[in-house]
Amino acid sequence: MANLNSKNKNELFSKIMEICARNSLIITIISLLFAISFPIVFSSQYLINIAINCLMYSVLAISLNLITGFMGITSLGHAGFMGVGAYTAAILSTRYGVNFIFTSIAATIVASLFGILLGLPTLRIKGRYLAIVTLGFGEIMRIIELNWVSLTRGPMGISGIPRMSLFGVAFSKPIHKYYVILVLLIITVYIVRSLMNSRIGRAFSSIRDDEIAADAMGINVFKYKIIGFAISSGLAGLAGAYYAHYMGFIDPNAFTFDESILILSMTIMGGMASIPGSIIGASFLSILPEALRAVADYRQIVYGLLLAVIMVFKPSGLLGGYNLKHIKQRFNFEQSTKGVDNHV
Amino acid sequence: MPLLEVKDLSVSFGVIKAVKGISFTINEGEIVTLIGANGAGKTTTMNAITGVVKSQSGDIVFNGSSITNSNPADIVKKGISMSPEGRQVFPQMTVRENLELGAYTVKDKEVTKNGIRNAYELFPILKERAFQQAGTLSGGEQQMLAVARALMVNPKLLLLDEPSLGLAPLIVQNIFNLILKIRDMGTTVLLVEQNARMALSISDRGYVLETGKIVLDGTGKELMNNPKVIDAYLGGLS
Amino acid sequence: MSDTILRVENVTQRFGGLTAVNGVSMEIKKGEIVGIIGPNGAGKTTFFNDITGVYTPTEGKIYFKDKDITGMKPFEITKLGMARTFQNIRLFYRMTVLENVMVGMHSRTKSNLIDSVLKTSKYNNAEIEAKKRALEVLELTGLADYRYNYATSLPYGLQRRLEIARAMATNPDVLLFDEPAAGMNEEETSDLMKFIRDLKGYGYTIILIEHDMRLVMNICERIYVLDHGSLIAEGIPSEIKSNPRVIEAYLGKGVQ
Amino acid sequence: MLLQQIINGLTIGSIYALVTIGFNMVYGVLELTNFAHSSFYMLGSYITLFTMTSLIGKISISGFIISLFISLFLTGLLGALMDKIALEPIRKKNGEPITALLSTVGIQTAINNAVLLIFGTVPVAFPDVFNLGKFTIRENTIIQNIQIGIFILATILMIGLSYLVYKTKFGSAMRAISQNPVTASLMGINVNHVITMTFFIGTAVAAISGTMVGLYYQRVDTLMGASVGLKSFAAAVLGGMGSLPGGMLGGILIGLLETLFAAYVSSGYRDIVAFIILISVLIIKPSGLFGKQIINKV
Amino acid sequence: AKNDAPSVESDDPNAPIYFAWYGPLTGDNKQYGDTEKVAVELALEKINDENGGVLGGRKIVVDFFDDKNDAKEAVTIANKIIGEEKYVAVIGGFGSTASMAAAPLYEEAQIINYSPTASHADYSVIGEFIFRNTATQEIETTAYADYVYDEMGIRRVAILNVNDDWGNNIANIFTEAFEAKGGEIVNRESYIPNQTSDFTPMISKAKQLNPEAFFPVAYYQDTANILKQADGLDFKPQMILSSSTLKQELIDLTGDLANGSFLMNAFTPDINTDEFKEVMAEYKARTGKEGDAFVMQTYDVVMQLATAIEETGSADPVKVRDTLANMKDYQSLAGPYSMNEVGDAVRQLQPIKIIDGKFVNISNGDPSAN
Ligand SMILES: Nc1ncnc2c1ncn2[C@@H]1O[C@H](COP(=O)(O)OP(=O)(O)OP(=O)(O)O)[C@@H](O)[C@H]1O
Ligand SMILES: Nc1ncnc2c1ncn2[C@@H]1O[C@H](COP(=O)(O)OP(=O)(O)OP(=O)(O)O)[C@@H](O)[C@H]1O
Ligand SMILES: [Mg+2]
Ligand SMILES: [Mg+2]
Repeated sequence: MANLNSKNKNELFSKIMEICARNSLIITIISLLFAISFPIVFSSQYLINIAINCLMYSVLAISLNLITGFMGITSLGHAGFMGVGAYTAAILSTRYGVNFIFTSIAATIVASLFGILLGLPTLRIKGRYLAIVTLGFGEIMRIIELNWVSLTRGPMGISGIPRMSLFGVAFSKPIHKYYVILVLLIITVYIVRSLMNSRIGRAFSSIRDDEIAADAMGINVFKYKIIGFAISSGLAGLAGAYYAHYMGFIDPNAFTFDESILILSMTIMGGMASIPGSIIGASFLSILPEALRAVADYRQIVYGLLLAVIMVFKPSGLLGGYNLKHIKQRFNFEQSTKGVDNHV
Repeated sequence: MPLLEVKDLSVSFGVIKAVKGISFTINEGEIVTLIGANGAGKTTTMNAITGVVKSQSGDIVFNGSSITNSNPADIVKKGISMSPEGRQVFPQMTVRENLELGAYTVKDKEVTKNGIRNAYELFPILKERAFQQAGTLSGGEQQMLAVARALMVNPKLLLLDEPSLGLAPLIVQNIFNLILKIRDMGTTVLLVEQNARMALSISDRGYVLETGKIVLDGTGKELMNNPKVIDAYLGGLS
Repeated sequence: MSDTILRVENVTQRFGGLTAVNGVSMEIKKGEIVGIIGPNGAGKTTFFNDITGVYTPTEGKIYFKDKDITGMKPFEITKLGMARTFQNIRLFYRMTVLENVMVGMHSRTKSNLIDSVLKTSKYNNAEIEAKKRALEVLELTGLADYRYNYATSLPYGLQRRLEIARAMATNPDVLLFDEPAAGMNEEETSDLMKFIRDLKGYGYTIILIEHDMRLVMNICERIYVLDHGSLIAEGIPSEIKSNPRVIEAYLGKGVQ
Repeated sequence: MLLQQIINGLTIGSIYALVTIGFNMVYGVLELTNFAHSSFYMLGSYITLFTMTSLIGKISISGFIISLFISLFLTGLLGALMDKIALEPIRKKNGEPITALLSTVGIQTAINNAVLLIFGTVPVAFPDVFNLGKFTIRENTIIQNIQIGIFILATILMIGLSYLVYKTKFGSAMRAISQNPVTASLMGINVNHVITMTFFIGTAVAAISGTMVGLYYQRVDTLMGASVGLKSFAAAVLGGMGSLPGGMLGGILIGLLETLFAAYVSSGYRDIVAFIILISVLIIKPSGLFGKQIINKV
Repeated sequence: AKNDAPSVESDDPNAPIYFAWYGPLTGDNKQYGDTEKVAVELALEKINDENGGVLGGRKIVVDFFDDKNDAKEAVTIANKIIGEEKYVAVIGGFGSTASMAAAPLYEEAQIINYSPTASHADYSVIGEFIFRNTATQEIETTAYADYVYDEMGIRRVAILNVNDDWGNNIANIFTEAFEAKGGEIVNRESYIPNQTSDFTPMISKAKQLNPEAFFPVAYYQDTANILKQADGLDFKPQMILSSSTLKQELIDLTGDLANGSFLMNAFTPDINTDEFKEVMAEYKARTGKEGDAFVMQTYDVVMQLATAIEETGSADPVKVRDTLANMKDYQSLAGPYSMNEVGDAVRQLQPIKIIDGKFVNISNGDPSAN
């Protein structure tokens, strides 16, 4: 009976997904309007701050999803790339007075170079073996940040990172910072979406499903893995740059293995290969610790158990397994063939 | 009482209804064949019997007791074994280990030993490859391994899903001879075959599946001479 | 010279102590349909793997369109115009049928990273073109109605067909089919035979491995027979059918 | 000093090996990264200690041994419970393998924080019940007998589990499941039962490891899992996933090299050694030192 | 909602005055947060129940916020605290990463941020509203170097420091000061916090160089490990421990091994003020543990804030800040201290030795030395 029940629920969920897929444009517009008006409607600094975390982690989760969800490479060291970006931005802005616009571009480039550098020798390694290589990368980065004092100030961290500013106007209020990260998120979503709708995206997905077959289809698997890695780590670096300017202080403790796992958790929870999923996953796990303040001492326990429970109820992630594009295509196709049937 | 009775079985995958309320029986000592085009639901039916896929409705009774939606392991222990579609060998294990797993349910080491000896006799190439990882075997070798593995336990009911797939003509003949031989030794066989001509020629009875429904049934001979079957499944020529 | 499209010289493939392919040479002419048969484990698939770059032969040379392709990567060889299907089906299972074929289209379209992000006309044209051609291929292979289904949800027989469609999408000159009729009934095999003949009509060169002798003997112009890695016979179907070594090693007495 | 440093390295290496063994069994055999493993390792250590000091109240060798057995049983049970509650439903619903990983992350967080709440946040002294002492070889080189004990225990566990995995029917069932669970069930293997048992054994071994390490450092604390978790993860991969002797060797190698590195090159960068070796080895041999090349027959 | 909340500048003579506290109440550093929380509560009881509040009867209320010692949470909380617009002062945070990230927000919002523990070198210079109550590393460590060189007569020291801002800074300052006096640092090694349990390579290396003293700049948990492992390696020089190890837990973990170790701290168990004894007794009654510097400093922070409000005659944070910054000879639990120009409470350090499992003030001579 229980079985039947959950099946009904699943069907309901599929229905909802179908409706979402069919109205994806409207939903996108509504979400966008919501995002834009959020800080105006909810003027509380606290809420805006939480929203900023949601958006920032969305960028990170999407960038990780690009390689983990779309290409099938599990990365346990994504915070490492975020750290590279954050340090690039922090060093450039505190020592050379570079503006956020340029530090963020530099952070993106440097982080993607690190991605390429890591990828070149290691991307031939497969599966779980590669996952631990990324873990190792994250740890190595953190330990270098901790020990290379002349560059990073080591455990002292870098403080006094200037605020973001644009054409001389400093973005000091949370609301300003909110709009900056919103723009970055929109850029990220746009880039990843465009990629996935192109031959490059199809190459990524084919690599995830079957490398050998992809190779036989004329796809230079190694090259595309490097491309994927570069873009993913670059976007993480971008988020890192934002983090640095937003927090004003960074030290190696901000880019630990736990942070990598947090980002991965967001990606998995949202659902592999789903951009809206990543946003939902990131927002959910950013809000959850705040929402759980009520249970005080039990906060972390409840948090952990909730992770497990959600996975048990939705084992492919919140939006995993639902490719809105496919659902829409199939729906339109069914409609069109139905139409033909009626005419005949 | 039939050995296996499938009553009004339906299986679906999401919105796709793969099997739509089919009923058939297999009596002890029979060879029964299911034929049908790609996608007719043959594999799905087999998988429902062994519990690998869950049925939406209907009942499957084996040897007097219902096995509907039981755990595959429990079903297998009741005396059903299957050589699945697509070989499904354990790629990182050796040929020998694969065969040993075929006899997982029996405690008696002798049975395993005998089974392996028989398997090597039936398919000498497996003996040559005994310590090779099964994943590196050629397609046909894997197919032989899958069939041999299903035979390790002397099941009451043997399900063979396209056992001749990818086998050289010589070996295909062996396989069909083998099916007759094991039937004579007391095992009941449910066979799915694309090589319908051969399959029907050794079968006592057969069922024709079309898009999830049984559309025809009869003895092997009857079906082989049925013009519809000839047209649709036997390449038009007889 | 130029009507030879593929030349294989003395290819040997060893795995540890096992010689899976042993000094095989062959020459394939443009537009031919050539069959490769032999007992299970004879080395046919391994031979395909050598030609398509999945393995690098232990010894020997392979020339494709007069170019030495020995040791090249599969994707490079595919780009040169050779495509294959796999004996153990290897589809992109989380992609739709249409997308599977569009992946095959990969090296025929050229839009790059920047194009895709900026949605340039180059990108748009490439996408439209890829989709159009993919649909053509699907029509041709009878899979058009399944275009938006996931590849895994197809029954076994149609998955084989999708493998063929995907290979065709790479715009090859030579197609290698590894047991294309496996899992098809006689009726479906007849369709396939017709389809392969049509392909020849479009100018493709086809090399196929098959155990279905009806198919092999009916459509192949020449046949190579492998046994224990070595070539034991070569000739037109009627010669092969009556070759005692082939009967002994492979066909058995049952086939006339 | 070199000899002393080698002994230091072998000791920490054996500790990595000890933790890796149980982890590697689950990780290598079931292909599941169990992030909660190091939590069970810590939990096992706490349970032994508290059983000995509070429940039995007998700080002696016999009290210790009884507590150890209680702990490995309880911890194993909790491991099995985790599988039943947090992982089996995911398998049943055919979730992606990576979601199981997230589930173990959740369990890890929950266990770590529950231990903080229940047992407190302050490290607790673990009585040295064996009091094995130490001896000096060469003028200045000291070996503690418990270090030898840890090494022997790691070896015994490694051999024992290797036997289980490679030589018993249960072991072949485990391996079959990792390669193809559906077909494994067609062989009559009760898949969920075997996996749950595997977790039981794996986490019970974690409890033994944790207890031994607690005994060695004469304390338990909530961070003890974190300090060895990543390294033993690296050790498992270095040795080759699923290869239990490989995992042990990987652990010892990492311990030895990082100790020598800390002693002769730089203590600050010590913790990158494990990963540098790991990455270098994988670049040359992508399946680790003893891992089987995963064949991908085409 | 904002208007309903009692405002900072409320004229209502009975409206409570709000402080916020933030720090780890969950996660790996929970123990410190728990300790501080009890200390805050003890101080509140003193202020509200015994003294009858401040400014003629207004109660002080402290709201507790858990940040898990995580920087992002600390910032989120800071925004929440600031957004409420009712808090006069914020007590916290615990670790450097969290404190450093949150402090600029309080500075900008002009709310007093007084940390009992944050010791990051750059912390109190973040701004005018940022204070701390822990001895500054500079002063403390120079005192160490002086005492070790002058009073103990030690010339050769090996250092093993935790690689965080605190450990690194102390090691640097000590090296500089000790070498300036003519001493020699024979070896200096570091380790990464929270993931190191094996110190044998560094200890063996130090032992090899045969220093007169070994100075592990580490928190008590790691110090306990280091003492044990040093003993296992038969390395028995004079041990110099960091000020933060003055905790009963260290003795519990190491037993006899800590005996003879030297350290310095503003807190010593023999402090003789009544209030000190009272607070420590009450702390012990509630938690079953001996009080330590964390209790003392947190208690002092709350009391000093209350005193500042009382002295200012107003709960306006800007005005209170001025009073606080200029406080001289504030009567703390351990006696008087003054605030320096950047906002650090400058406490007097005492030399301490562990004798028979007790922390003993040896400023009036070392009873164990005969
Ligand atoms: N996992 C699945 N998900 C979705 N649909 C499926 C799945 N498996 C089978 N189907 C669908 O169920 C139907 C029956 O498939 P089945 O594999 O039973 O056919 P079959 O008769 O064995 O075909 P073949 O001869 O090709 O093996 C087909 O329409 C197929 O698309
Ligand atoms: N990677 C490998 N390692 C070891 N042996 C291998 C490997 N690949 C193939 N072989 C062996 O080489 C032989 C040839 O295999 P191949 O797959 O080429 O045979 P085939 O002719 O295609 O047979 P079939 O008709 O059964 O598909 C087989 O005996 C197989 O066991
Ligand atoms: Mg089938
Ligand atoms: Mg083959």
